[in-house]
Amino acid sequence: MKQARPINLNLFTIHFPIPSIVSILHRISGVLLFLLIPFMLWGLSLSLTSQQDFDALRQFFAHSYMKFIIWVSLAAFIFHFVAGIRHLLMDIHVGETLKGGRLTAMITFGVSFLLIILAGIWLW
Amino acid sequence: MAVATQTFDAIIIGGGGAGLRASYEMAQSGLNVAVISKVFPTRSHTVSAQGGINAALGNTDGRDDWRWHMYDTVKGSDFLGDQDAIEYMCREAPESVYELEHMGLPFSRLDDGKIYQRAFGGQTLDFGGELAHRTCCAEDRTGHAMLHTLYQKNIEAKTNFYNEWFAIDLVKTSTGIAGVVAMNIETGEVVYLKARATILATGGAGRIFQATTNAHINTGDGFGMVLRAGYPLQDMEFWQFHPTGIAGAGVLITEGSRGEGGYLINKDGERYMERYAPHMKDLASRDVVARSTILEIREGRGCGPKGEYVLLKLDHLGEEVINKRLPGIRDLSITFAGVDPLKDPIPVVPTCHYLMGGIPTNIDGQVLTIDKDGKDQVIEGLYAAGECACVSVHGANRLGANSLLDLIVFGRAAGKHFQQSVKQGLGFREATVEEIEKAMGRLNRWNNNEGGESVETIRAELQKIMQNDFGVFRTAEFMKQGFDKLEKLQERLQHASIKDKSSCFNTCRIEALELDNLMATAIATAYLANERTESRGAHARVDYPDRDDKNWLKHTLYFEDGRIGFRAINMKPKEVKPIELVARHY
Amino acid sequence: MVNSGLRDWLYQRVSAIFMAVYSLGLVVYVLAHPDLAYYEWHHLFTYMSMKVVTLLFVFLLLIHAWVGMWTVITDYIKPFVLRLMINIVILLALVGFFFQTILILWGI
Amino acid sequence: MRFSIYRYNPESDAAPYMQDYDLDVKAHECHMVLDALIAIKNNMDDGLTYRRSCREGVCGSDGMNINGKNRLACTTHLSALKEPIVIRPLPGLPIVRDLVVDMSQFYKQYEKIKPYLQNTNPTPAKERLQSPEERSKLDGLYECILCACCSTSCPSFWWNPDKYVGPAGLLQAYRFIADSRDTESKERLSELTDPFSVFRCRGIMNCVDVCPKGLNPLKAINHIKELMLEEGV
Repeated sequence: MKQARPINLNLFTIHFPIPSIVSILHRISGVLLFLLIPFMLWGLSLSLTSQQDFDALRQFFAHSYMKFIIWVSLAAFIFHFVAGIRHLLMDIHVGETLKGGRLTAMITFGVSFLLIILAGIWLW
Repeated sequence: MAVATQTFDAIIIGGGGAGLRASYEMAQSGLNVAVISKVFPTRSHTVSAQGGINAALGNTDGRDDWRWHMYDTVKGSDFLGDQDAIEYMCREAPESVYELEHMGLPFSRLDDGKIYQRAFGGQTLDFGGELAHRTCCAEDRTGHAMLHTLYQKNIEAKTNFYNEWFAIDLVKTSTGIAGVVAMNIETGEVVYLKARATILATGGAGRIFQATTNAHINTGDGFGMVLRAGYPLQDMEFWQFHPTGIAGAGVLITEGSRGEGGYLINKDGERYMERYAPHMKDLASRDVVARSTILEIREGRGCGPKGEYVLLKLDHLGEEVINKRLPGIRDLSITFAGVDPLKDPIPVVPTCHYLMGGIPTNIDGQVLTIDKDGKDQVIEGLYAAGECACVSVHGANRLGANSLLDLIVFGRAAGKHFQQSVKQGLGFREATVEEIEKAMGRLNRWNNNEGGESVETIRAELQKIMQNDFGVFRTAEFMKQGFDKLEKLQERLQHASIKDKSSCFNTCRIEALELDNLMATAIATAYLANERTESRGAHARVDYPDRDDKNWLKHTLYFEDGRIGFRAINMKPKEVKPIELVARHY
Repeated sequence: MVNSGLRDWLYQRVSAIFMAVYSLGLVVYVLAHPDLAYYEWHHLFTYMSMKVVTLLFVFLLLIHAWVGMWTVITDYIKPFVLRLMINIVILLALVGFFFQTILILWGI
Repeated sequence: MRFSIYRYNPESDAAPYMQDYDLDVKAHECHMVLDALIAIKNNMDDGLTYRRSCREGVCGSDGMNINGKNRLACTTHLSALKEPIVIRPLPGLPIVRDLVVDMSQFYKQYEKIKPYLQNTNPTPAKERLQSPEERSKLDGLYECILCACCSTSCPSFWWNPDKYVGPAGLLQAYRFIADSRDTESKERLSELTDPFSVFRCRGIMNCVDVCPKGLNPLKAINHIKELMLEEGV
């Protein structure tokens, strides 16, 4: 009569504090960046091949929907970058306490948000 | 019906301090031992002990002597303690504490690296001289630190653990105890655990009272088992009320808080213990402080809107002492009283805390009964240690921080004695099918009863009777009433039933089985409290206010069939001169 | 496939620091050249030092990505064969990226 | 007050479900969540199953997920919670019945780190000396009550309960590494260098957020990593 025991792991019923949200976004942005590697290499290749290819690339990037995609990619990069710095700081015992961790998590969000907006302004 | 059998050299019932100290002693020497515990071992009530463990190390004072410790303990016991046992405990204390230190217990330290020792109630130098600092501690979490350390060492020693197993009853043969019938709470499976010896380490039974510092699990399971096996309990009238349980919550505030310099005040802000115990003041022994506090409240000097409690003042100790020595009670106070002791005093009230009596044993932990002529008789294959045992080292009143010591010293002693016995050929006893089935009797009753009153109804009533009629101050009139009510309740219990009869983790059934044990403990208490017509230690009778050494310098015994017996007090320590009877003043 | 958590952890950090510095440098360069022309951009990559540093960047990126992806995959993909296949694909892709980078940089 | 409680009895239920109870908490003098659970069991539904022992926050029996956060029922004030109070078992561990989870995986990880003092030097006649400074390194570590609130709030433990030691186990690992009386620190460290035992910690601090004793496993884990680096580099 031994049936498999259920497990309570409905993520929607569990409260996640800010530092854990930073962490999961760090992970998601990381995977996204991995998936972008081929495009990055493609762009790099094209930009260095010839004047024509370089211009074609510029043209291509000038489309507004492409700008949006680039902006999202930049956002992923920025967030991954800032949250990564938070990680490195934590390794040297900065922001290890509950209060400290929450604070650095909020700073991470704040700084990333600002930089992502700036990146948008720069793009457009 | 055949019951599955599993065999071990020894079965320890209870995974608290005494049980784990005993199992460690045995497992370390290569014996095949099993601890069965109704909770995961670190959930046992030892975990709640705060203040510390006494041992005459002399680390803080620079001098101490186990004989002084012995003197304090005998006096604290109001001379009901057995002096040979107290001598043994106090003499073994330093080594037992050093052993714990070697096992890894994180004791608080002095600047020279030795174990820190604090002052505690009733502890003196030079046979009643100045206050002694004898209590070794790990901040105010000594029991927690001790229990975890012991559990950890048992992991290392590869003790077998039957966690969340409930002992139903001892299996009794014509020649002694052959083991125990126990139930796996998770599956409801019942197994006969057979052993050369069974060691009871089931702790106290504070849950017979409404207001208690005890955990929900302290239901006197060992007492019920021993009584049902036809053996006696001893000195069950002696229940200690701790002076400082948080009012309303029952949560303990350690005596260590007074050892560090805290004191009690009434509604006028008066430090009233100066009146009751001019020498030791707030560090008089617990029965004295508890009684004085009840008197203050009764005479209208209690605090709060209803004048129901007194206040424990700690703020003058300063942030450093409180955070360094008493961080745990600060947390408890904030959580359960809504008071930060750094700023405000804590509302406290005397609360049932500890049973001095229990299963009579000798110094080796072997359980005793008396024969027809009243002579001590060892029960083969049965040991007891810890709060459930009555060696008796606490007599009529236990000194603070002697409880953890009792666990360690006698858990170890039982383990050592058992090892010796195995070497000398202690064998297994063969139980018949009937004998095993007898031990399952009450489980069958609960499984079959239908339509009776609920466990909660009877338990609540039991606790109310004990609280009202067998509290700090007792009189024949109230106790008689209480006793009659208890007898009727006991009859009703036979017909009580549980609705939930499932097998998987049925806590309802466990609470029912525990209720049998609570009832047995309460009845034993009621019998013996009625019997003893004197006031001694924690047993304070309004109608017999004085100690009566002529008639009552003896242990009382209670058997399940209502028989009462007596045992002489041991006044013959082996190495030192007996401590003479004196009136107790602090 | 990976047996020292300490080494991975260290690689992750060291690569992160290098990549952070490199990308910051690149960002500063791009910001400093608002209308970046092909010849400037192309010229930048003709320096051997730039080629080496960029190749190193990509190499560390691949290590960083490998450790990260391996962690993610082992967290969420429980069937062994599937996990092994995905890991092999990722590893092959990363190695491929590395050689592609060499071709790009030394093709200039 | 309304309570919504996770129910599952393998003998009668095909799947877990949530059951609502309306309890008059004033009439039953309930202050803490545990008081309410006891009142429900005693007066409304004797089949409701949970663990409890000390009811003062030191035994660690009654860890459960209350309004989305892991905490001890006995030290969680009802007054601090939003209604309805949703009570679920600790996440990520198999459910035995109702709020009772099978903790064996959690205990296994604890045992894995050899949670006992090891000292190969001859045993002295008295105590091993330890200065107050050395002793203070154990503060914030030895107080753990093994309630599992931390480990069962940790996604890394959810995904790898068999390989990742988890915050509770690692806190204890460091408790012995940091003890001046333990002679096996190097051994202990070298047994943890695989990619899972310690390094699954992503520093998300859910453990610190939920610990009912206010302990900080993350800090301990970072210390372990640092010591490994010192040993290994």
